[in-house]
Amino acid sequence: MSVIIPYIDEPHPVTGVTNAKLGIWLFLASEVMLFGALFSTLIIMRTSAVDWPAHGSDVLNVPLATLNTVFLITSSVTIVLSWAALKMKDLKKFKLNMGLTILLSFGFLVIKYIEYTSKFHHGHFPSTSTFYAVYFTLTGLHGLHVVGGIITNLYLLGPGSKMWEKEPERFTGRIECAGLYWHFVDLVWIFLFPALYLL
Amino acid sequence: MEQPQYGFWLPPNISTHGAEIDNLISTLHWFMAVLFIGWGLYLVYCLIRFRERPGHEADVTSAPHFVVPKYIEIGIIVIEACLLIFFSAPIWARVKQDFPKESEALIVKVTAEQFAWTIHYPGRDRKFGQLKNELIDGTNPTGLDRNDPNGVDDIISPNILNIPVNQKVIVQLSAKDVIHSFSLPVMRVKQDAVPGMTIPLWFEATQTGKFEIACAQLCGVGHTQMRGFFNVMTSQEYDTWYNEEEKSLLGDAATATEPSGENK
Amino acid sequence: MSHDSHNHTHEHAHSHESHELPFWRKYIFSTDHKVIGLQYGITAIFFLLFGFGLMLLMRWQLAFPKQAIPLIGKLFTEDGVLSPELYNQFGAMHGTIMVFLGVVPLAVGAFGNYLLPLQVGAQDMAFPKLNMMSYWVYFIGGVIMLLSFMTPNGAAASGWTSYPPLSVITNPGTDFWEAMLTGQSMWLLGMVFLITSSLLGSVNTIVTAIQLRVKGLSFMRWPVLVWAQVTTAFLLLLAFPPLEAAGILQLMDRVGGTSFFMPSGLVVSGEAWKASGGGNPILWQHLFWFLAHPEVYVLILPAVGIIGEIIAVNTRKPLYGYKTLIYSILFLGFMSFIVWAHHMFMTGMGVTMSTFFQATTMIISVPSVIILTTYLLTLWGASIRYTVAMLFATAFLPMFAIGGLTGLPLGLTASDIHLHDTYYVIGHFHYVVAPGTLFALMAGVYHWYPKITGRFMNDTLGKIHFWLSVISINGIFMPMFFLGMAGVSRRLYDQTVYAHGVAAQPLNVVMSVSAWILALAQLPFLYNMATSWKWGKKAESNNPWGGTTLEWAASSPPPHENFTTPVEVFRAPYEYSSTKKHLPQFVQEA
Amino acid sequence: MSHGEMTVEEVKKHVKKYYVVFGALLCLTVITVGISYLHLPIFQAVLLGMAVASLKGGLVAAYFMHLIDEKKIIYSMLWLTVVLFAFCMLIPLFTLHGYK
Repeated sequence: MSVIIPYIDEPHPVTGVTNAKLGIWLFLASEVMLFGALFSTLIIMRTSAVDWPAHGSDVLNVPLATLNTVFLITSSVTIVLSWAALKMKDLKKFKLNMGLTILLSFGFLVIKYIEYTSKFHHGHFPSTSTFYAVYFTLTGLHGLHVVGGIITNLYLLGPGSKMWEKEPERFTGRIECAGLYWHFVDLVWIFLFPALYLL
Repeated sequence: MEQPQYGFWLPPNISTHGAEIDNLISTLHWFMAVLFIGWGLYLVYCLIRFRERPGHEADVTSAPHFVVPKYIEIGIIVIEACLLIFFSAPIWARVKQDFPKESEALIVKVTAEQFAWTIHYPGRDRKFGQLKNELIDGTNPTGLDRNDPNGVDDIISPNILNIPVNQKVIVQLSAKDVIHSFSLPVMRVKQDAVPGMTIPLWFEATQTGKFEIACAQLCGVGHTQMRGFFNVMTSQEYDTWYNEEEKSLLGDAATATEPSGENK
Repeated sequence: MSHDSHNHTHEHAHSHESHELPFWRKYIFSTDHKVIGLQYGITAIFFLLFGFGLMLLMRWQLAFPKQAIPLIGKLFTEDGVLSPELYNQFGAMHGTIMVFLGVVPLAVGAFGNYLLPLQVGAQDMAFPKLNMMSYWVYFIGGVIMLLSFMTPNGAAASGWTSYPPLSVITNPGTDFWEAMLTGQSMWLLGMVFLITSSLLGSVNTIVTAIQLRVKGLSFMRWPVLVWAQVTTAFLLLLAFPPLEAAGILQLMDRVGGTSFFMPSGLVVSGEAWKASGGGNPILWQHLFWFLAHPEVYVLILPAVGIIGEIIAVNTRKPLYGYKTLIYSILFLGFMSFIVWAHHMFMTGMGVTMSTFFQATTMIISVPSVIILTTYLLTLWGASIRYTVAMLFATAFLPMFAIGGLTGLPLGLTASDIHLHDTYYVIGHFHYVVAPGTLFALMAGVYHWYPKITGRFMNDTLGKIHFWLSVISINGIFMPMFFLGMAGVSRRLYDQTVYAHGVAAQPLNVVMSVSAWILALAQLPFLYNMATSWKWGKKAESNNPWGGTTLEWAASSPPPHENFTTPVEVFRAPYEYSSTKKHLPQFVQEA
Repeated sequence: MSHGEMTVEEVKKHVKKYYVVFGALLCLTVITVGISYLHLPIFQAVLLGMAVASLKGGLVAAYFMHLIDEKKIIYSMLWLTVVLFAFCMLIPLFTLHGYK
């Protein structure tokens, strides 16, 4: 079709960014507000709750969560490295790093699964107390974001990477956007981890 | 006690603080009317004078800079600020903050539920008995513990709030299930009843009469039916009513005196 | 001009190609912003009529309490009387459908999608596939809302505000699926879809407006509608997520047994509520109004933009104080984020907080007054051409003024004590949204119809539509102020239960009859819209009204790529001159 | 930054930075967990915990998300978001203390 949309692969001369980059940042801005509301809720629940555990570590598994933090931070590095690899025109290195990212995010989910099942096993459900309600809802929503990231990244690693042949600039842009999203997921966890597990 | 006259405008006001609110409402409406009529006249004038017609062209050459509208706008800002600073905020503070002394006031608990009001008088000891959720049943809507010494002489009045005229009343408002709103249109009183919170409010009636409590917040299927009765009595009438209630609760043991407040 | 002809053949080849798109790609899963705009428009009009229909039924009960609805009443209940259960459902769904499925999709989805790329000179939205997705996500949300009427206990019945604990304890269900298949849960799920759709749409709008501007179109040359749409998109983008969060939390409360909004010690119909407790019902109100107040401006800003365009074209004058207008719109958008708690004055808040929110509320009235003033001043020295669109636009001004002014007594806490949650509130916001926004949207339909279809709508039918609408709509909403003054609470199934309600009851009859007249008045409009598509008078020119903005450079209807020859912008949007009548943005010569 | 015109050398410099930031993040993670075992009073714990988290978040945003060197349009948009986020975070304050 003859519809031409400019600034898909080259930055706009005035704004200096591509469409996708502006778009992903706008999306992240809305995500900031989403988690802002959830953190507001956390603060209110925590301040007015009657049976909030004195330390999250009393009821939650801190070593596992720390491992998860490491997983996410590492995956953040690998995804930015995969972008840098594309910048250096190295598709193989990109695939390696992107593969690692996905692997690490699966690791995150597996550990999350272990945590959840052990909670269920002990009869702790969202309905148990406001602490568990906040814990399950916030980590659950964050987990959904991880799943979304995995799906995107799998696509970009697999069928999506064909774009590299014809439109390398555009593909690099896509990886950058996927990376921005993934860093944001990491960033949310960086705040969730101390708020739920440590304080 | 006569029926109040209701119509298409503000209902009669029988509270001490209501006149201020009514004044603010009418001042605001005069202000709004002046603005609207001013704009309206200008609009109609423009629509007629500047209609498209042969020989008439839009004047775009000398883009005029209007000064008057700027002053009107500044005027609006000043008036709004005055209304806020000198009327609304002080009235609100008086109504919501300047509570009468508890010793001088009649204190009642009002608990809202789907779809009724429970009015709870503390009795002669001026102390409320404990409310326990597990005691709630058909005959005890708020779960008043009659074994609590403070609760022995408490009077529960379903759906009817009786108060003496010219007596400051403090209402401790709460709800059992969902959010309701305690509204006394003739008293210019409105306050949401939020479960989990006890919100105090106060008022003083200046006339006797039979009025209504309305629920102003959607509270379910029976929202409309959540009508309570609000009777402002002379202090003699009130005492009579109170003594009768007390008698039926405690038997003749209780001595009949004046329960309505210590300033009587 | 050889370049031009080359371009033409080039285009021809492509348009041939696009003809070969199968029907479902061209009209159903289309990525063309114009088709998506029309899809939004048609769906939104359907929902507007549906929501209006619910209200027409409710108005029978309000005018003639507990009397059977004639002819169709038996469809709803056995005795034909609208039950309080149905009344509450219809009330909640009327609000939800009108706001989230009607007005916003029409103002933002339809007008935004159709006009914004044209007005910035783009060939499509920045992300066409995302655009298609936002329509279909909206569609799914709408279907979920409609399906919620089919659940065993009917649709959501806790008002469009869905205040917990009421919304959580109504038809709670005993297990996950039973709880899920209830009106309120489906309402929440539907809202999550609608919000997602809005978020996708607003990302698209902002990126398109900023990135795809044609050469020469600097920000200060944007038509006012583009400014309005971009501001609206920012409101949707940043205000909606808290409601999405709140919706998810309430859904958890309903199906997961959590207590985010449920305080401890609830006793529902004599039995203790089985949940941990410890939540806070006020939190929902904060999160809800954090969205829902900006939402009011989401409803009104596109209307302000549309009215600006129509007034400029039909007064043959530049808009007075274009820059002031734009700054007012931006300021209005920003301020709309910090006034939300004025909806909650009666929840028992203290003096500091209420004073803060009264002050911000008074401040926000200033840009609204400025917007109205610039439009009024534009009329001075004009040559006003009374097209049907312009009639609606002129009616918009006083109606919006009433809506705005009546916000004052509600924004000041002291007067709000008497007026809060009465019909006065309903009158206030309906004046803003119905004869305000909806009139603007109707004006927009009449104005851009020739661009969309290449044909005019019938003028006589349009004028009948206008006069009947403007009279009857005032008949509906003006009495509400008196009803509110008399102290009648809103959302009452039958106000004659109360003595003050009985006294004011005659007003309800006036309102209901006016509502039915308004419904009849829409028939010529719908007929006009449907038939003019094929049989309306042909618009010979691409620019029948003599407009100056870029959409008038495209042919009518515009082809898939909008502009067959490249366009460029040479000047500010509303430069009319007395000698040449108008200087479009896209024409180089003065 | 204008990533379009980056040379391989520049990219390599970036990669080095990423490793440094990675190390810092790991250290800070250890510190956060460590702090939690001190069992500080709640106020200090929250203050310290959130300070470390903000530092980590800042590093991720600044270096991985390249916010340290970004275009003006992104900044202006994010500033707006930050302001509105701040209003959103006032909700707990209003809910808990606005009713007195």
